[in-house]
Amino acid sequence: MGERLAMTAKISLGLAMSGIIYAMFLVVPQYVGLGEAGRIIIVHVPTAWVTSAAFAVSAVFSILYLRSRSGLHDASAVAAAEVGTLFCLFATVTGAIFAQVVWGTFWNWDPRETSILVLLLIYAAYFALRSSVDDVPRKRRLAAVYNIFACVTMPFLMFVAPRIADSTLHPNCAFLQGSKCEGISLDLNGAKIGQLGDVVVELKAVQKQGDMTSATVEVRMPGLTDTADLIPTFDNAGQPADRPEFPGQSFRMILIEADVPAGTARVNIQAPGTGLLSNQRTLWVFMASNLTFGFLALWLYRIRATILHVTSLVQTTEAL
Amino acid sequence: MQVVLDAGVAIYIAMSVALVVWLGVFVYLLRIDAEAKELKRLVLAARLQSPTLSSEVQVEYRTPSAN
Amino acid sequence: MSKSLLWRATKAVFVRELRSEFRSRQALNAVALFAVCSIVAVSLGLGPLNRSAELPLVHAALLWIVLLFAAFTALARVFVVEEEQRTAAALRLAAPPHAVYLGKLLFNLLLLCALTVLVAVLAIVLLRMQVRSPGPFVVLLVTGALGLVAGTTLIAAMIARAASRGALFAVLSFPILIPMLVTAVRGTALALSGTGWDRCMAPIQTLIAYAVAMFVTSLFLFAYVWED
Amino acid sequence: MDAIELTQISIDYGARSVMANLTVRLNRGNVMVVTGQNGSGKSSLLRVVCGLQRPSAGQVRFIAGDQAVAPAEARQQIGWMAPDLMLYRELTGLENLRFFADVRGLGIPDAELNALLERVGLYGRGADVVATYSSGMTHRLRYAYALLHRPTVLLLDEPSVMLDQRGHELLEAVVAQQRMIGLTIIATNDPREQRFADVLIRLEGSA
Repeated sequence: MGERLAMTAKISLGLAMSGIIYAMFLVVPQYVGLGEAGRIIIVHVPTAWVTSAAFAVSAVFSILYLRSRSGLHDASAVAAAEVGTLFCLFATVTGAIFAQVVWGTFWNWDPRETSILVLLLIYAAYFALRSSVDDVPRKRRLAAVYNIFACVTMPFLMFVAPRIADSTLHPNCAFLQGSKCEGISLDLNGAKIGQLGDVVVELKAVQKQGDMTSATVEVRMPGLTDTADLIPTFDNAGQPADRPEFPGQSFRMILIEADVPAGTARVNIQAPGTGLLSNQRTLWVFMASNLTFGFLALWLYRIRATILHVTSLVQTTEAL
Repeated sequence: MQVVLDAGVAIYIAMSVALVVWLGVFVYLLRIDAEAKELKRLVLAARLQSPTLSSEVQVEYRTPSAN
Repeated sequence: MSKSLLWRATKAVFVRELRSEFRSRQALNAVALFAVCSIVAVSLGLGPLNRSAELPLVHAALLWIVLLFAAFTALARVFVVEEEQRTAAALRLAAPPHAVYLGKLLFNLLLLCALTVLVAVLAIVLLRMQVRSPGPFVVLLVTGALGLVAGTTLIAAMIARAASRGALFAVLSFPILIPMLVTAVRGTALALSGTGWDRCMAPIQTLIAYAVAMFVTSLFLFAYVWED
Repeated sequence: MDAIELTQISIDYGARSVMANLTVRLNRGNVMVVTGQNGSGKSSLLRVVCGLQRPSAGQVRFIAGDQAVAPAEARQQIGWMAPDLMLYRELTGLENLRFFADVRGLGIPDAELNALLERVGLYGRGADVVATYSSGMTHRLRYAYALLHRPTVLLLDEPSVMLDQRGHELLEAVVAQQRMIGLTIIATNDPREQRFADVLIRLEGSA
């Protein structure tokens, strides 16, 4: 009975994923400004979610291991970390492709890009640690300790990363803890220089032209490949008007606030892709995709944990 | 070649490629899953068959007070 | 274990490290040479830098990179030597684990502070680094050193019995230190460019919070690392 | 400490089992001798008893009166020495003893430490750094390390392996005194030392 149920679940998963792939290409409508590349979010975002969940599960099993010293808990922690790393790589690659096509850059040191890179480094270190300790109980113990220790630094990353960049190209800022995403304030009489993503911006002037307010901002692209003066404006109603494009990129600068007498201006990045999920069809496919990728990760994790546990049983005389 | 790169056709081709890749991965996973189950069954059976090691330790109490 | 006993044992571990270091001077010599070499290499390689708005950031990044790699060479020693000279078992049996951790943490902190002073002075002299807000600069260096030591001492204990320790120490420490490093570099750049206390407080607070979090977590986890 | 109970102790290294299901009890005043060829797990057993190694299965219980003693507390009652126990080479013998007394939270006056050095046969050498000691002297210093805190549980691994005839007399004196204050476990293959045994354990060592 259980066997048959498990088989049915697996077949359903196979069909569901095929459905997601079909829907991703042929059901989800094109989003204006993103082209066909916008479809990638149907796999990109769910894999990123699964990554975070897998790492949380791995840390929990590491704590359990330190309490129980059971090989099963260790195998589960490793399996979860491996599945997490696999999905993390997938999310990074799909994200970088999307960013190149839509934003004009593979890598932007966007807060989420930074944190996922650190996550990859942490788990690379986790596996390096495991391979350089021979004694099995010690290997398991040290790996569990490192997993927990690394987990404690994650909140700091979330806290620090938005300060690395005061803005993000990713939509849905609210999911990013501690992030303001309100752009960066520049002051002619104080901090003139700031950073949006990895672009250095320097405020040159703030001026009133008729019923528009404009700011002159010099932008220096990473590696000083390009520098340019951008002049975003906003109108009397307080809405951004002219949105000049960054040199060589496909995202734009907007002016959110400006105070001519004080000499201050607040500017931000605006990237295409915001508001993608407001389409009903896209939203439903996206939800189904989250669910399907979640179950796929669960299945992978179960297989891997079983194999790891059985292998460790052969290598040690540990009790069942 | 022109037909393949045509916008209307390309998306069907991309979808087919993705589907084929997924089906390949899926079949592979099904096989690995079955093999892992079988492996686990074999290992557990082997463990149950081989009795736990008999103690090869001899303990000798020499003075009465020691026991 | 009462508090005074723990403190006494901690002090004993710390003083023992100091005494051994004074007799051999292995750590100090190696680290001081490392710091001098890297600062000289950087100064010669870069030549005179143009004065620009980004100069403080360049200086701050160089300063912390030198400190980071010097720390990688120096801070694992406290545990590696115990394993190499096989004194760890004697210590494990006699000393409470927390005292071992605290004593070695204090020693590492002292070593890193000495190193920081050396690197900062060399950078000022050889790199012509200008410190426009000395107060925040010193506090940022101290809190940064605290974070660096709190984040690496547990890892030093972990790698002491692993293969290829030196490389592993850097590989394991780096991801843990990223939040702290980024904050320290940005904060130090602010202090170098003459920003006052008010805007330097945010990075200082972040560094202190980081150091405290790493310290408390290490205290909880150290017994698991040290147990055999 | 009135007794030690080992229950169902097993020690494995990977898939290799060195010891399976050892159950034994040792009472105050008695000496247990563990013998067996190299690799049979003598040293491992002693390390398990003093808590330097986790057994793969089973447990070690320390009993005072009829109460079990917590492992952390028991650790303060254990003295252990082994040929692979090393003390700090760059410190003097006396500094080593003072350090280990301090980390145990004991305030032992210098006169007492010197008396201990004299007892183990290192009289007058306390001010020399350990790096200058011969292997026999280093071994004598290990006795001092193990006896420093007057342990009620004394674990001696190969106690006379590097010592001369006078070293054997030292061992006899130490064991005789330990019978009065607690219990002793010796791991050795020396027939002279097997005579101390109230309980003798022979480890065959499995392939």
